[in-house]
Amino acid sequence: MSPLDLLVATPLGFMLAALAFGGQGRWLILVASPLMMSLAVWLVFLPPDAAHVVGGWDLPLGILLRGDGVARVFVLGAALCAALVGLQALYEFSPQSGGPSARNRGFWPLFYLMWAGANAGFLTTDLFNLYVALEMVSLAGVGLSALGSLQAALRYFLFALMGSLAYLLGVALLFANYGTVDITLLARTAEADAATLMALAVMTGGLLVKSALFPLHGWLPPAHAAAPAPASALLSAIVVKLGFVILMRLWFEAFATLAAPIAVGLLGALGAAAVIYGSIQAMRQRQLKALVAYSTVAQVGYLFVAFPLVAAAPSAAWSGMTLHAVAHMLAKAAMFLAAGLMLKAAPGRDIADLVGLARVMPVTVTAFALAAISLMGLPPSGGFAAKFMLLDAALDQGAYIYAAVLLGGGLMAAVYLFRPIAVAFSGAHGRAVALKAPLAAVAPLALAMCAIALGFFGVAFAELAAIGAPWAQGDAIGGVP
Amino acid sequence: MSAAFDILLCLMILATAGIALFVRGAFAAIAFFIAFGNLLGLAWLALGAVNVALAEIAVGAGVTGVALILACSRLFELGDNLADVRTPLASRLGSAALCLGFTVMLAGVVLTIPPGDRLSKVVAPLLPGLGIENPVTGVLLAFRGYDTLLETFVLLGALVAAWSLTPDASRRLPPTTMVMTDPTSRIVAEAFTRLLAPAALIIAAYLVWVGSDLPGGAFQAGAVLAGALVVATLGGVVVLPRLDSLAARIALMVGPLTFLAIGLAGAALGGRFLAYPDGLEKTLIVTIEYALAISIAAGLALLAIGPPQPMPNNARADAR
Amino acid sequence: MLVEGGHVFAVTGAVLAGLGFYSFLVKRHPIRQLLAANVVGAGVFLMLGGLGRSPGGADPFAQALVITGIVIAVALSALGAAMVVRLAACGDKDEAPLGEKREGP
Amino acid sequence: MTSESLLLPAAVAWPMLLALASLTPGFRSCLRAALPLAPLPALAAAFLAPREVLVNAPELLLGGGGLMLTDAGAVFLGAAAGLWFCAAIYAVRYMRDDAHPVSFALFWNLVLAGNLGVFMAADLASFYVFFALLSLMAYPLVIHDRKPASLRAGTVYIVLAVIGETALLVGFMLAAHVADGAIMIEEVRAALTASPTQPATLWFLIVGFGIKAGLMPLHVWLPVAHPAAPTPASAVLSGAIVKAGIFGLLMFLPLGATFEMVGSVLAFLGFAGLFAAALLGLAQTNAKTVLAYSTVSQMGLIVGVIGVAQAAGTPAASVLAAVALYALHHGLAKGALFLGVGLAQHTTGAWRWLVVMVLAAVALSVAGLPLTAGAMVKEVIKEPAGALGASLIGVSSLTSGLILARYLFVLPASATQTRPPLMLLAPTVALAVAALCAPWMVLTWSAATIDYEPSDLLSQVVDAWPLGFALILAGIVVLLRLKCPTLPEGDLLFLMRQGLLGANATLRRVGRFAQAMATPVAREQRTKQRGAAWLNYLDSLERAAQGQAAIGGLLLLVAAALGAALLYG
Repeated sequence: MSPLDLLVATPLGFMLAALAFGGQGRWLILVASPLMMSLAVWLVFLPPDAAHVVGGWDLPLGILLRGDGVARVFVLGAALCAALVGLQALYEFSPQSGGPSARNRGFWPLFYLMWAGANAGFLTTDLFNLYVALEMVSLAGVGLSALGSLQAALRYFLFALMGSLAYLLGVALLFANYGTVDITLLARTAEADAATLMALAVMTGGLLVKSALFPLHGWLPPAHAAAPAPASALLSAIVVKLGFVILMRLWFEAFATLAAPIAVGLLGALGAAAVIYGSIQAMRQRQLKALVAYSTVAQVGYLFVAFPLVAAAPSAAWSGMTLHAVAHMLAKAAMFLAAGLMLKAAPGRDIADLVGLARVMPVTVTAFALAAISLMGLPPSGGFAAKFMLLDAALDQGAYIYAAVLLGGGLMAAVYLFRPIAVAFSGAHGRAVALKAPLAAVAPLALAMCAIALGFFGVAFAELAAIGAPWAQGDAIGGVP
Repeated sequence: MSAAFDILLCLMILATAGIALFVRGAFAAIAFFIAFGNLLGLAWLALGAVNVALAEIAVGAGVTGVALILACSRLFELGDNLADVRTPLASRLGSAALCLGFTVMLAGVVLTIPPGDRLSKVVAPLLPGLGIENPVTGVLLAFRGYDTLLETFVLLGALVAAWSLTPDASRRLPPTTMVMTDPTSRIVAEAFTRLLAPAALIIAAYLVWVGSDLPGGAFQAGAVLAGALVVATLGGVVVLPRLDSLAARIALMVGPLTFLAIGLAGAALGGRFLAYPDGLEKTLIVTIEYALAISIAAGLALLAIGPPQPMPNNARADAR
Repeated sequence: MLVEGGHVFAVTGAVLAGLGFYSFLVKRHPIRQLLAANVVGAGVFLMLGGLGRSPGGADPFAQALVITGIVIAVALSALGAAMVVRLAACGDKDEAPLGEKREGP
Repeated sequence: MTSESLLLPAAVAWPMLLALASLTPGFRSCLRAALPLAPLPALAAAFLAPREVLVNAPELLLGGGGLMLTDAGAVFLGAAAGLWFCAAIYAVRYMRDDAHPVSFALFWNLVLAGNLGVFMAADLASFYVFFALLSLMAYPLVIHDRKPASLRAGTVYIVLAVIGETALLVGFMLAAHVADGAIMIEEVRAALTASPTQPATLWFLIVGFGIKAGLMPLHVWLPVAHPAAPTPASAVLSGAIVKAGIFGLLMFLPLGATFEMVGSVLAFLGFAGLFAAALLGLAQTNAKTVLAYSTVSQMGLIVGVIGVAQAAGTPAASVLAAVALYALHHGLAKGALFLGVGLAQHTTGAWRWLVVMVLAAVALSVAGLPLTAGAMVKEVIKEPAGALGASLIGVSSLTSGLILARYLFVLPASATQTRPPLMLLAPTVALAVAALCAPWMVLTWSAATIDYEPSDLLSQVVDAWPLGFALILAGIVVLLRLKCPTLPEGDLLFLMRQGLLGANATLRRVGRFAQAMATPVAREQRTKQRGAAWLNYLDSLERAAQGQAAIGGLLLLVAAALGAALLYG
């Protein structure tokens, strides 16, 4: 028994159990959350070289599961998010919540499916296995966003379908070319021939759709804005990150030798454009959830701004990039949950409707504000520590444009995130009505506190994320085709 | 000779695909899509991949085709005539240029890769250990059993997602209210079903059984069963159970559950997750395949039929 | 040389993928787009099969990947079709739209 | 590591613990009562903790840093802790009927932790984190009463605070870069001193700290935010928190090296602020606003001195000690004066006269009355200020005297209560006494670094002519019942707003004129469209990104671009 298997098998078991128990299946989360958390912690404390092939079938036939640093931090982050979002959903999707019962029941199996898929994706090194994991997560994501708006879910579905097909096309080319789809084997044999380059290009295109990088982000704002709060939280926290992790594995491990600086620079430029574009759109939104959704578009941009920095000098930027991803995971999940609660209490969905909310639900607004601090990259928070590391790397390399984007993005985030907070604190006579569920604010607050606390453990995090990192094996990344 | 056949087949595939993609009428498009699927099946036969041919014809063309046809007829009933909005010429030209470039590049890249069988030399020596002879089954259920396990959950998840779209009011209904209304065709379907159903059951059982040694297996068997179920439902012979009924739940879950349990048992007995204990490989694989076939049949049938539809107002009045 | 291997089928697969992409771009109805996506998928699979062909038969590994892919494709297509139908039936209205006031437990 | 050195982490950890505790429901009843406990470990640390000993926890933050108490830091720490302690006692009574006790206690303790931490941080990361904690968590204190005016003040505050944080972050990153990745403050300062090619770094640092210290023209938040907060919070904002900015400048500016440009600009801005702020403050009617302007003025003095020292390359040691002493006196005195505003609200009759006497004594000290602590610290700080600076400081007694007279004049009155509550009176008087005595005590302790030779009484009295002049002026104003002109709070801010409104109106007028000249309807529509054109463009961009064509087309385009880049890169 190893957490590498159990982290996938356990949520799948819970999915079956949730289906079997029907209406009462929602209580399973009370068992699943602590169980999955302990599995994730177990994974973190495995010996550094933890890896094995499923069923004992060796490569290139079998599938290698590997608990490297990236897998560890992302699995842990996803476990924190999913466990707390699940607890919140226990309230959100209860029969008393008044939603249709099909919706209330449909949530749980899809939730566990997404969890299993995300873990499977973080842990595997097999590109085809990643395709299946990607489909699990996308399917669950579409199903969850359909609980809010069908129109948005259908658009997301078509985007995801095209993204998957592009990725699959790349996998097919790679298999035909190399006879293997394992990242560790490809890293050894990859050559810069036409098939490989085309495979990398189309796979990256497909995965950029999944990770919602500008200009391929079109599915994200409507789907996030309409979905129920726990679903939006999962979409922003987990779905988007899986695409990103696969891209990390492709560009910095499997094809590290092919990653030409200009191509990595293109990704960085798209990231910078995403930061600016997402921030501007977020500033223009009138609805709270739309604002938070565009903030995800901007924050995803940071992850790709880090790409050229990692390619040039991995050790510092690597921890900044992973830390940013995990901090965003936690903070954005907290923010969506808090926003969901705030909108339930507010008379409408606009930011202007939040007047006086801080009086009615101080804890929820505090959770929102704490999450905002991390997203703005203000200290002491995970977002800050990540920005600090990235900025350090950018200045080190003389990449002043990226440094300016990092800082400017933080300032713009402060502008658009401050708006709802200021409105919530203003006005004594808002029309908000307190929710009769005092415990509902626990999950967003806990997530936001985790995002803040992450800032205090920057060094420990960096050490964890560097376990088995491709650049730690002595080879420099990129630059030399 | 065979080369000429290949080329002819490929041209036909391209032609049917072109018609399916660009013909004006939606039903015609789907009809050609099914034809396209069958031709693809032939292509797979020509490639020597009988397993895929079976899967393509049964699942790719059959089940997808049924699902799309049903969707189209429901859309027609709802007043959506699937009219095609013409995209502006500029946008079409741009798209054409983009896709042409993409096709040329892809074809060029494909020609740089020498065709060849890369892994059967690796697979073959491992098969005797499993006690089965069909290498594809070996890959699906042993070497890449993890993929297959996850994939069965994708199927289940798609079903759950589709059903959670159902409004509560129609949740109490069986999966479809669409039964052939024309009496003659209904009698034909009924009679056809009574003949077909037992045959399908036998074929399915056989396909699973031979699947370990000859082409066949759980997916193909499941698809055949699903086809029989769909026809029977449309003929009004069988009423599919509701998703929350016990029978449906057992049928859907038995496959994934068996697979997962055997996988975990392998890990618990000291081996690896999804490792089969020595000597029991074939028994376990066949067990999993039968369980999977049931679940796949139920899942594909329910997916193809689609979730229960909210009845239009006049239909509801008729029902009273 | 071109014909001996599976190149014919692989190139056919590539053309299918291109055709499917084009149809996806110019067709506006989601059912037609689903159809197009299925053709792209079939093209990718055919490419995989064609490039896995050898005189002795087809690569079992590639066959297994294709079978897995076909089943995933059918699951997604059926879900997509169900969504389109539901959207046409009920518009974009859920029974409990977001923002509707609900009392917590 | 001795047990005394554990006082340093305890000094910041304890308020944070109390902040956490204020969130637990069972603790609510004794929330306010626990406020005075928070700064006690810091007070003990200021006296007992060993100097120049690093206490670190390598796992936290970026590792390698920690906490360390320097001599100057100890003076700042002691002053801040004392002020926070008195203000907390005051708050126990003053905030008795407060509507949000939890939020007050929570953010009070967090800001306290940040404020104390700044004075002890030994590395860049912890300094930055404490500084940000201080800046950002003070926002809820500013808007505590949730009145529209406070919310506006809070917005100004948070905008400038975030800009300051960003500037500081860039400054720190660049500084660490100059220091080859070292993050200990001492090494960074040494590196900045050694490399005269890094003025950009200094400018970022100056903007970051200048905003906090109320350096003109970055001071606009201060006259609106300090009065908006509840009185005890105003006291610590003006007395202790502003000092964090000064302390930052002291820690990071490469004093001892000669940066003429940077130093001259700082000196000019500082001394200009010294006079301009005092004059602006004269036109205010709210006692707390008057005090806030006085703070800007006094901080201008300190920054001016630092600037002169920077320009002249005066060694750090003498500047540090003198500025620390001045800041100590100002912090305690300003705290007493702020608390006095709330006290005066509760007092009439003879008690009021007593209170006003005490406050007047403190005010005179701040203005530099001979023989008081204020005169002594001014004398000490003239040393590094150079000749011109010294005479400016001397003259500034005039404006300081006037603005504090204005303060005493606009002190609010109460109609109901005659006897002040002890819990309000005691901390105010204690602070006043501390302001008058503590600088002398510190002077005796730090005799090694400060050589203060009191000149004879006569020359002191003669030197104090500006103060006398100020008193005479104030007397004339009172006797003739002249009225000061009044100005809105937040001078520049107000001007900016007015300017924008004016510009807008003018533009509109110009536009209307142009429309009248041209054919009316079509032109009007076109200007409207053009005005919103880029917004429309953004909308259509987003529609395109969400549209059907984007689904496949953009994907292919991005993939093609990537492919080309990979091929030719």
